[in-house]
Amino acid sequence: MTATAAPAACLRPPLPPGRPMRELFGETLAELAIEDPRIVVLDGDVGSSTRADIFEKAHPTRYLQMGIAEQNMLGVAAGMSTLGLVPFISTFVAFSVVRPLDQVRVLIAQPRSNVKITPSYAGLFTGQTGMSHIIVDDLSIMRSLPNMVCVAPADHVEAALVLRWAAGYDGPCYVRLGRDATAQLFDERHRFEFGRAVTLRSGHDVSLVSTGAQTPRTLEAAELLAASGIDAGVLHVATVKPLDVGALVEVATRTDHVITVEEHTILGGLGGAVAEALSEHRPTRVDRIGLRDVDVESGANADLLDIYGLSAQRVAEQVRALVHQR
Amino acid sequence: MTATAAPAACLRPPLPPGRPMRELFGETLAELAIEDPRIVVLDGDVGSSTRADIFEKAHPTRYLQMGIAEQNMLGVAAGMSTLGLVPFISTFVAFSVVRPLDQVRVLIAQPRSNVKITPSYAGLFTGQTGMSHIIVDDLSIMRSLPNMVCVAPADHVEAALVLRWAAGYDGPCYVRLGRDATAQLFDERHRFEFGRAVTLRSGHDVSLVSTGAQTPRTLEAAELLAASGIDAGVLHVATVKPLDVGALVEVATRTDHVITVEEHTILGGLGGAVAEALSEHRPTRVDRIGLRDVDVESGANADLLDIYGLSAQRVAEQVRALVHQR
Amino acid sequence: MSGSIAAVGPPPAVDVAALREVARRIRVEVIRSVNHARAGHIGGPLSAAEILAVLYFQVLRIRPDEPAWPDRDRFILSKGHSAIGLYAAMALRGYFPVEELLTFDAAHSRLQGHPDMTRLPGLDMSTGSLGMGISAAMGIALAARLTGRDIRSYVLLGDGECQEGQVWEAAMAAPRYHLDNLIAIVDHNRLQQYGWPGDGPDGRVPPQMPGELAAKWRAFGWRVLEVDGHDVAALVAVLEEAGRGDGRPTVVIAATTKGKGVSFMEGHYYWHTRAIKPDEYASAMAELGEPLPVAEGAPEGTAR
Amino acid sequence: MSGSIAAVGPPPAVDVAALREVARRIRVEVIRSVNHARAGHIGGPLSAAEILAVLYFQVLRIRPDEPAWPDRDRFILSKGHSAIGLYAAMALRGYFPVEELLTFDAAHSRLQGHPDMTRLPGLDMSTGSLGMGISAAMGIALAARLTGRDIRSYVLLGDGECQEGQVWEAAMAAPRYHLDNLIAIVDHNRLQQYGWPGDGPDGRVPPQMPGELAAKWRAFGWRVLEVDGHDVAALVAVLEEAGRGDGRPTVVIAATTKGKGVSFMEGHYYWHTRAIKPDEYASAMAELGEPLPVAEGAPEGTAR
Ligand SMILES: Cc1ncc(C[n+]2csc(CCOP(=O)(O)OP(=O)(O)O)c2C)c(N)n1
Ligand SMILES: Cc1ncc(C[n+]2csc(CCOP(=O)(O)OP(=O)(O)O)c2C)c(N)n1
Ligand SMILES: [Mg+2]
Ligand SMILES: [Mg+2]
Repeated sequence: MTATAAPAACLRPPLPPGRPMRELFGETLAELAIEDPRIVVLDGDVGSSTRADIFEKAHPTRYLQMGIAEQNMLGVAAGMSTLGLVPFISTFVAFSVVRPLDQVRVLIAQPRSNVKITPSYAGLFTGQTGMSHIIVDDLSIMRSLPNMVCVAPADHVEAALVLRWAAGYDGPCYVRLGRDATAQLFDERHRFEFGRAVTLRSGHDVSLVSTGAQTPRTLEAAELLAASGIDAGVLHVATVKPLDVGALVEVATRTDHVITVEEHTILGGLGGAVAEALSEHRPTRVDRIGLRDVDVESGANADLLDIYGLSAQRVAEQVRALVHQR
Repeated sequence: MTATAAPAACLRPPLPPGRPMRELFGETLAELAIEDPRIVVLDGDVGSSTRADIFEKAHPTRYLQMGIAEQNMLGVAAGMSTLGLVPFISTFVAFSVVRPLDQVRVLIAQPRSNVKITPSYAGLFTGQTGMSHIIVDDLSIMRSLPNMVCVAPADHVEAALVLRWAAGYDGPCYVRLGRDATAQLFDERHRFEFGRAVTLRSGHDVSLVSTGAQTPRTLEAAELLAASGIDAGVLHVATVKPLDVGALVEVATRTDHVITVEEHTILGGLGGAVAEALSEHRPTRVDRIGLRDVDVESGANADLLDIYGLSAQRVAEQVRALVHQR
Repeated sequence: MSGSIAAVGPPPAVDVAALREVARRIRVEVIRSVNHARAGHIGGPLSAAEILAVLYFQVLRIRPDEPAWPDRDRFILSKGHSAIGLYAAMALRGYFPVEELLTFDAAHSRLQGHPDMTRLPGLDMSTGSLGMGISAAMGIALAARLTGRDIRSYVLLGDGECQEGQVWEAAMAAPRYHLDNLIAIVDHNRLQQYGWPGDGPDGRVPPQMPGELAAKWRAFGWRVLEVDGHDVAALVAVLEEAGRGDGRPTVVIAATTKGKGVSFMEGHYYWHTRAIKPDEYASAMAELGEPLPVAEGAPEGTAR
Repeated sequence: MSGSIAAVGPPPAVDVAALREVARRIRVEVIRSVNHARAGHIGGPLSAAEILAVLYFQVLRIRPDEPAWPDRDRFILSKGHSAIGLYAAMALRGYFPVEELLTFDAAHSRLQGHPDMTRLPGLDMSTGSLGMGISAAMGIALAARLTGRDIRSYVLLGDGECQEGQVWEAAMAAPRYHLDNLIAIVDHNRLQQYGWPGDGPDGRVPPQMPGELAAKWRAFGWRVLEVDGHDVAALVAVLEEAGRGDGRPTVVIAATTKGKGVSFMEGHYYWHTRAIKPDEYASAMAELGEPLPVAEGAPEGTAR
């Protein structure tokens, strides 16, 4: 698979405000469940946060409260899947990836159980809850599990498309959703293709490779860079695993300089995956923008983006410095 | 830090049989505890496997059985450390890294609790227990946690040195120990330097970068390669985090081709860390030998090394193919 | 806001009126801080106000001016989402200026959304992921035993939190070591965040029915003491009894009301965490005996 | 070894003698296979022999020739380390040739060290990490309810395994859904792998004292049935009773002896898993009524 050379259909900065991905979680599953009787939602007592409550209203008997017991919840999901049901998990990233990781490994990834791990509260935006709730190594962890695939949609439009895809995909998958509204990147013409990266902007000086809710900010950063004379391409990698190696080699070849940008640690996530792939297939200078292996804290969303260097402004600054360095 | 250009003091193939690292766990802690009253061992009901029973015999009141309840065990360790004790964890990698990962994250890594996560049963050798007990992404996981450092000794000699270092190190650390005897690589003159990679063999055609119990086999592979006219260097990276970037850049510069070899997944572990570092500091062709994101199984140790391509013989074959490819 | 209580410190004998006033002040600071931060949990901190007041002003052997005093009793807020309640109690007790409470949840604040011991002196463990605090508290109690120190280890759990298996791992392990210096308190406020659908208030049912929690802890070998969690005199008595070990760890099950102190918040799951509207803020403060100077409520209100 | 039992399949009525013989054959195959593999657990599989015999030859509604039969009862070995006991029962019941048991633990075998459902048809879940099987079994029971299917979900736990918090998470959640099609069995053999030091046999104490487990499950809202886990007639009776739901999930606490059937293995923690010496192998097989042709024991013995 290779990236569409022609930029994909996406909106151009200034991007309009989007909707919270978590609302699309509740709404999309409620819709899908009308057609698909296999779908159930298991909730770890946070349905009012993940908006599983929207699904509950529509399908009360298929909303299953599991309480504050995530290990059991993931195990119950695995068991249900063996009878042909398709459980979607409703909790935060912290409590679906980290707390029950052994259950995800032994009961879901290894037996290839058809369970959908679809938490919200990904990345830095967790409602000012701080370190205990902010997970920025979920992609590093889930990517290292055999049989697990990882998808991080960029906005609420893509989130809905990814959830539809997940319901049809036969096997375990991890879909990383956000709590708060960020910018809208795609319009209704957007199509999600599993395993396929999309070029949002082609550039010749440097290639920015981005995933999840960071992508809209990365595209905005590219616009800022254009203003200061740097022509930066933007490749959106929604599917972090399996990786679209062809698309990466293509942008690496075009610019000879790749910079990954993610609302995630720079150790083992998108940046790690890109460095691995290019080191093997097309050695290239790869710089990684993201959380630099630091502790995180609570704070307003805008403050966090600024502190950790992930606002469009701060990304542009870092890219500028890296490009001039060379 | 940079690698000693002159090969470090290590034995030369054919390497003599070593001792099981887990025995050194019990013996070394029993010794250290005589001098250091802060040391205690917490056991997850596997002391007869991890050889915490050796420590128990020597210091019965400082051996604390925690039962088959790893989440609680890691939490108890964190609490004990706040009163100045230094708890060492006795269980398998599966049950100290994966099962209690949320506790490791919130109670140990984030508060920088002085707890030593020192499991045995790392890698493929778990006594023919199979998939549920074989963890090959522990380095990917632990490396992505802020404040966590990761050390994988090569043999029983280095394991003892690393455990001594760990007792003195102030903060959380992860030490990856093996169950079964593999070859002995180092003699008593060996010194472990935290954060420092050591050159075991300098070569000019390709640089093999290896860690943990795989390193002796990688060195043996280099000898086999020499026989077939390939001059392969071997760099032993015991400290996977923090990484000795200087040493990596040095070997990359010398050979322009790096091949990582690890008894671990090729996603996000040593190979991932090396690809990240070199992509940033010295773009180089990096191939990764290890578990190729596949399910594992039970079997005799020799069979597993052969199946997953990690015996000296199979590593040599793969390196030969990769070198000739270029 | 007068800092009188913070100033005088803990009364020599039990002064019920003073403890009640501390609990009221805790609630006031909780509402004020959460409203200011426009984020944070409400129902849980309010139900725990008397428990925190009694611990910090009567029971715990602590030195606010020497938070790291080695021989202090330890306290862990296992239900870490009630951090603002703990911060309010600590501020009133003199650990830091009451004014600092307004930095709650903000970037660079020592008062993180969930307790972060690396930032705020006086915190005995970082929490926020439920079910963990009790294990750390057990470790403290065990370490105190091993090192021969007279330290009591207190931990506050939620009743919903008791659904976490880790709580029962600790519950099963602690009696093995006869840790009667370990005292768990369950804030039994009969609500969790969202809960099971059913015919309770707002269509949800309690995490545990009356008596169920006590039966479980007893079956796990703990001494169980039950108390009205809003009666400060009763809390002092039961916690002092709990401090007199009988060879078993003790759990105090405190019957409370989630959202206690603000009529329209009491007993409603949706006040677990929620943005406070300007008018709600005004009436909450009024109910708590701190009517707002018109100046205070408005601007924040309009900012919503 | 005559495959007679496998041939005749389950007797129409309860044939106590036949079930006893199945249990004996399970033990024989366990010892033979573990000795052959030079690896694997022993004590746990031996204590569960009658339980597995009664399940696979009397209680479970299954079709060995159609392992994926959608309406079959499900069985999960939560104490996955006793896999060889399960494999022996399945082989004897006709799921695969008894000879295949000698591939246990070997590379490419369908009979992995711990149950791997992706390899062996008839396994209802992969296990090996303790505490998990009961959650999957609950999911099966819940899914059967939601889809209106008459499927019973059985799960076998160890008494040491009951220290895992996940077991109590499932225990607390299952009664919420009135899953009386969920039947947990605890192999209460009074030993775990290593255990707490104390004044029990070999200086270790049991994971749970008599009565303790029953009290805990009762407090969590389960129907508790107790039985002698080596009495096949009693097991049949209690499991049939368990199958008649009363609105609650049921736990059958089966009093057993770890290592049962081989005198020198009974009640010793160190036979949890251990290499069998040639002479031990010979006497074990003799005690189990299958004295070795001199040929068999020796070579493997010398290979040790
Ligand atoms: C492991 C974990 N799972 C889920 C959450 C999200 N969460 C925060 S508070 C809460 C409800 C807690 O209820 P309870 O323990 O009764 O606390 P209280 O009623 O006192 O607020 C939940 C589910 C969490 N913080 N940690
Ligand atoms: C989560 C987890 N922790 C530890 C182990 C290692 N382990 C395997 S068996 C065992 C003892 C189990 O004791 P019990 O449940 O009583 O089983 P039985 O006595 O029937 O063999 C332990 C600790 C494991 N498999 N999984
Ligand atoms: Mg509550
Ligand atoms: Mg047992």
